[in-house]
Amino acid sequence: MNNNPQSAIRNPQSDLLSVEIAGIRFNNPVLTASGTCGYGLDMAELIDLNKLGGVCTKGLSTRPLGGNAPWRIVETHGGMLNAIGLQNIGARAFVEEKLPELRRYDTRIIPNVFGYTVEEYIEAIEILEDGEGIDGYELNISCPNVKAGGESFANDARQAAEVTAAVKRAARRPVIVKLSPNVTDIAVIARSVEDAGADALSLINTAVGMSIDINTRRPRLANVTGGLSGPAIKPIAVRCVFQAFRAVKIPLMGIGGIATVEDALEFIIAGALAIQVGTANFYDPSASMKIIDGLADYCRRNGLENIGALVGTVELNH
Amino acid sequence: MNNNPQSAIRNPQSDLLSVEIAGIRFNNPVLTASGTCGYGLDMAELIDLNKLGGVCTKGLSTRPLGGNAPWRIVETHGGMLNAIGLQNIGARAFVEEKLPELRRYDTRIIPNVFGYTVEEYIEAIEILEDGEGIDGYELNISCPNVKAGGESFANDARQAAEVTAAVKRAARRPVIVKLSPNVTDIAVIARSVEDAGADALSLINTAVGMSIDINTRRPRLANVTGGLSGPAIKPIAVRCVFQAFRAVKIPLMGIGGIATVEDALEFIIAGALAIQVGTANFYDPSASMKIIDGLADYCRRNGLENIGALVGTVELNH
Amino acid sequence: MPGTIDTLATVECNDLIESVSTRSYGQLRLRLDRQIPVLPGQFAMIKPHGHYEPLLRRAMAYYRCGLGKKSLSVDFIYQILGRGTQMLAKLKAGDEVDFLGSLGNTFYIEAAHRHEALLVAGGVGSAALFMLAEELVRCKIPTKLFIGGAGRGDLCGLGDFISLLSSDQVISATMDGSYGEKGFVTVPFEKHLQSRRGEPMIIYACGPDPMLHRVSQIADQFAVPAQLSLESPMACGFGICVGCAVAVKAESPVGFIYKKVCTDGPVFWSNELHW
Amino acid sequence: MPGTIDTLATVECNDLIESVSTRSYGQLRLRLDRQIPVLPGQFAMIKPHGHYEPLLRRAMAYYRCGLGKKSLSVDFIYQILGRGTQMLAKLKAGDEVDFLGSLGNTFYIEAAHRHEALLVAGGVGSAALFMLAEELVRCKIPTKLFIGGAGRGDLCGLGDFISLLSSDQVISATMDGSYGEKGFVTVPFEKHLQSRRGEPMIIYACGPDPMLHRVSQIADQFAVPAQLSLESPMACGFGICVGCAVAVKAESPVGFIYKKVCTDGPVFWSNELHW
Ligand SMILES: Cc1cc2nc3c(=O)[nH]c(=O)nc-3n(C[C@H](O)[C@H](O)[C@H](O)COP(=O)(O)OP(=O)(O)OC[C@H]3O[C@@H](n4cnc5c(N)ncnc54)[C@H](O)[C@@H]3O)c2cc1C
Ligand SMILES: Cc1cc2nc3c(=O)[nH]c(=O)nc-3n(C[C@H](O)[C@H](O)[C@H](O)COP(=O)(O)OP(=O)(O)OC[C@H]3O[C@@H](n4cnc5c(N)ncnc54)[C@H](O)[C@@H]3O)c2cc1C
Ligand SMILES: Cc1cc2nc3c(=O)[nH]c(=O)nc-3n(C[C@H](O)[C@H](O)[C@H](O)COP(=O)(O)O)c2cc1C
Ligand SMILES: Cc1cc2nc3c(=O)[nH]c(=O)nc-3n(C[C@H](O)[C@H](O)[C@H](O)COP(=O)(O)O)c2cc1C
Ligand code: FES
Ligand code: FES
Repeated sequence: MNNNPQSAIRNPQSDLLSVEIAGIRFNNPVLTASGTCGYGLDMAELIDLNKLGGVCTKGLSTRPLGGNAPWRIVETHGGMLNAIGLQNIGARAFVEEKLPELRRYDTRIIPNVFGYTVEEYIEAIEILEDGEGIDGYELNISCPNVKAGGESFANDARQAAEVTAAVKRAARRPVIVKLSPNVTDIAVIARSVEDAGADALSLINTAVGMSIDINTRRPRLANVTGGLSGPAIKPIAVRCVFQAFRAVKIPLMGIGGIATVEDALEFIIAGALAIQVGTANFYDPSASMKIIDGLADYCRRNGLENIGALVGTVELNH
Repeated sequence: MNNNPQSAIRNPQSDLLSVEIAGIRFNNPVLTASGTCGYGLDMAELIDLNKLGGVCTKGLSTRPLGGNAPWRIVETHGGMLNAIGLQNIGARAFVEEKLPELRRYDTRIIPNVFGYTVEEYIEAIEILEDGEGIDGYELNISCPNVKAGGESFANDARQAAEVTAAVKRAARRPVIVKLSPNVTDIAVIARSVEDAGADALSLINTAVGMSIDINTRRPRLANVTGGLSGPAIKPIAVRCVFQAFRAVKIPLMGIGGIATVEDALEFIIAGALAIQVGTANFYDPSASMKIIDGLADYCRRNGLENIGALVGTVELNH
Repeated sequence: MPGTIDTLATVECNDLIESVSTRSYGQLRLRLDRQIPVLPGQFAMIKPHGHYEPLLRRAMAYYRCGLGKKSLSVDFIYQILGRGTQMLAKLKAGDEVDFLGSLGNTFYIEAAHRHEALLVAGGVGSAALFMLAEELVRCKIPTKLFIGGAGRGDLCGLGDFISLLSSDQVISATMDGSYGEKGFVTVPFEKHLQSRRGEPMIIYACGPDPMLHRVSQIADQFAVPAQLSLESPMACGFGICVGCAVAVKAESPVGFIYKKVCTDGPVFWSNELHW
Repeated sequence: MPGTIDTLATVECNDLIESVSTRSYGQLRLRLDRQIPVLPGQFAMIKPHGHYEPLLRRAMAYYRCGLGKKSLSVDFIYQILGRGTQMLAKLKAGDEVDFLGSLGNTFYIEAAHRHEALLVAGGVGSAALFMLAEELVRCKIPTKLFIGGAGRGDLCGLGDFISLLSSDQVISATMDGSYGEKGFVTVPFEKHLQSRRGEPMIIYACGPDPMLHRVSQIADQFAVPAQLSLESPMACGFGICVGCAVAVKAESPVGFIYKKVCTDGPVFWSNELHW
């Protein structure tokens, strides 16, 4: 595997696979999802970062965070629960320590950003604005809004819009807002965030779940509840992408249980212009590479000039 | 297996396992979930109905319903999507054709009831009130409320309360209200339904999902979206039971991906006084029988006089 | 379904069928330590024991069965497609399999007396017809098989059918022309009906939906009764999920009602079906 | 982790260890057709290839390794507990395994020069210490093993350790008294430290958390340095999920920070850890 950033050759598949989202040009529509690839560099030994469409970093906050006590993860049937607690090195350290190395690769860099107040989001964005080589931001709005009673920003259309609008005012770069599936109607949240100026949406974040150790009668996660990810949630994620595609005009990134090219195609047909590989990175580190090759094959076999032609082509009339 | 209803011998495990919910005495806390055991009788060849705590029937409506076009089911990782479309023989036919046979078994009979308006719920209940041997009702409120714009009763605290209160006025027998996980805050709905007079809650119904055939680019389900069930949703269901247990005082029935005694114990520790076996009936028809034996073993091994002592005993302080 | 059991069966052998086809097939023999009725057209729901994924058992038509002293062996032919059949392909002799059977109704063989029986098989659908063919031969009913597939390697069970019926009673067709006539099996089948027009015949068919649809049209056209063995996605196989719905003509506002392929079928009269 | 590869390995053998214990163990040998560094204390993430469930690979400490011409064989000892190890137990010679390795750091062996090395193993934790013992012997460092378990059958690798170290350097303890001393292995271990108080010693331990905690206290008490090999639930094993956190003393408002067992460990100095 060619891991030398300098020798990055422009990917010959990029005409078939290149997509533009929120003004960002991706060599291909396959990214690694936030929290499942560290700061990108951590995957460089196992995959060719130059081949990857983009990297969404682990969620970054203004200041470094220590994260939750262990246990932080539990495997479940077809998925896993995590309660990492948003441990991260902080936006400043990312810019100073990780970015210079990461930007030597030919891949788009999308820091994932979060805060517990609107101000914290803005502060983190402001730090990142200094970073060279960043292509856009992904806002993780699934955090409790501590000022508004601790309910998640993502669960309330008004709060989701508020943080989106504030970040849009502060950010030079495109802003992708990441939605949570833990809501009664994802279309309502999607529209509200679009109206507030989001350049694109990514969905879905994890579904809230819980696991109890029947021997100790304690929650398996120190944090009690955690986020469910992996193939188990794929049908929920496909449905969310499908509903959001019908609700908004801005482009979508599909996330949730994607592990194979077939999974990726399903999301694209449902309405996603790009996809992110999350939990699959853990059990099949080269999943993203295989998906990229598979998508190019698919385009060739089906005579598509660009994968974009497939987006949202699900046919409903039987 | 002894399938002769007449020869039903009182289960020696019933002191360990008998539970009372909403005034209904169950020989044990294991029921088969609505839509996953037909009208109960359909399982009689494979399991001993006399041993089962209770049977929740396929959802019954005032008039018979034909259901959705095929395909109606799709397997997913760790689960399945269904869009049966609430096909059923109607409340009247249930009372006349199924109930006389079913009530010969020593098991509690809980018809699951639904409608597209509050009036339809009432009408179905009124028909069932004539049926002898019915122990209580389970209200499936995950149906679109056609009068109120087609949003599901279960997704709105006010509408969920309205249908609950109306049915409570109409029904002589106890009413268990079945909640949907497709909401932002299940505690809010649970409290609202409790306040409206529900005798117990059962949760969860399926999570809305979708699957697309990438070859035809059509949804695999004729109905486009469907309900996700099976082990994949277990962590979501455990979380919902845990949250509802903290929100209300009425007893809970836990449902969602239960296939083994360990699963059942997890729900009981989270707060469920009874559990329902759903999708597992399809791939392991004797799952409910094994769970009943396993729960009795557990009580004996741990010196519990009754399984009720375990309900909601999850310990949170680490 | 009286007599249905849920038990563990043991793999006696599981051979991947060497073929020139781009598709892959396997033939699986299971041993049950009990004897249960096994009728032509019936099926079982099977899954490798102790595996967590895929969750659901797969419906497989009985291909053949053999009685031991106190045991029973049943054969299946499966096409390796998705997760379920990939897992079946990994089974080795001695492995255990979750077995639920026998399920479903059976072909109506009485109707074939004093008729010529025409069997139409597409792809792995032939698996559901072999026991039927054996029974027809036993009843001394003249029997012809029309068997089609993508290529030579997709004519499942061809050798067994030829041994049973003799080669002049087996008419083959392949899409690539690698064996028999080139094209759809329904073409030689239709020609045969044409040439025997008016003689007493009965049709039994199993295969992909489009083939069954065409068989049904031809049967209509020549006014020959036809029994079709259907497939449909199944979660349970024994009547409790109502997932396997098929539209059957009935007096109802829409002109049909849904029946269950697993318990009302899998065998239906073609003129019952609301296509 | 430079040199980490994600590849398919082939099962050479997989033997369920016959034992009198109520627990079950297996010993698995995988063949890789490449050679990679394999250091004492390191581990690999493995999973039967082509199986959909469980999803995540399982971390397994290298027990032993052998170099072929161009190949490498690695042995693991696993205790059959949940879904992952149940699946490992089904592997047969010739099956393929997803293999990600080598992962993690290694024991600091240099520190043992001119010391007596005391190895403390609990249950299947002994698997992580055998290559270390081999290396210590190679470096001619006097090495003693304290090995404990529920019963005789839970002293994993006992025979191999005895052959390597000689039986008088292996001190056993079992909870049921079926072999060696009755009780916790930390009791004879503590006695030994007491009797050699002041002499240069170093401790290497692997086992269940309570055992490691006790070893750590004893090491503190006698001011002997100790390296502990930790376990923690792992999703990835190579540093990207941050699931495997362990609290390590540091200047921070809470007095510790979280490090990753998979890449910062699995071997830690006991006095680094914030228990
Ligand atoms: C009565 C009956 C008898 C059958 N007999 C045979 C047989 O003898 N040999 C054989 O190879 N196959 C047979 N099948 C089909 C078989 O049950 C599986 O559907 C098929 O093998 C695909 O399963 P899979 O696990 O490989 O694919 P997957 O893609 O993993 O299947 C996913 C799910 O969809 C269902 N499914 C997928 N395609 C179909 C389809 N076309 N029709 C119905 N369900 C589908 C599967 O059962 C499963 O639940 C029969 C089906 C029925 C209903
Ligand atoms: C560095 C390292 C080396 C290891 N070496 C060995 C070894 O040589 N032999 C051996 O038998 N086991 C070893 N383990 C433990 C092994 O990885 C599994 O955790 C254990 O076998 C249980 O897995 P299971 O599939 O049987 O159980 P399951 O119940 O199916 O496991 C469920 C999940 O929890 C995790 N898990 C469960 N219990 C533990 C635990 N006590 N500690 C950490 N994670 C847990 C599993 O990895 C899995 O993700 C090691 C673990 C680590 C971190
Ligand atoms: C261990 C772990 C950590 C995660 N951390 C973050 C995070 O920091 N920010 C974020 O927006 N999403 C985070 N996610 C969510 C993923 O980015 C993704 O949305 C989710 O896991 C669903 O995709 P998957 O099923 O492919 O994993 C995390 C997920 C996992 C499993
Ligand atoms: C095929 C199928 C049909 C169902 N029909 C109904 C129904 O009619 N009424 C209802 O309240 N729930 C229905 N359910 C939901 C189940 O009762 C149960 O709440 C859900 O499947 C989650 O449990 P499980 O994961 O154990 O299946 C149905 C589920 C399935 C899979
Ligand atoms: S497969 Fe379940 S009813 Fe037919
Ligand atoms: S196991 Fe994933 S970071 Fe350690």
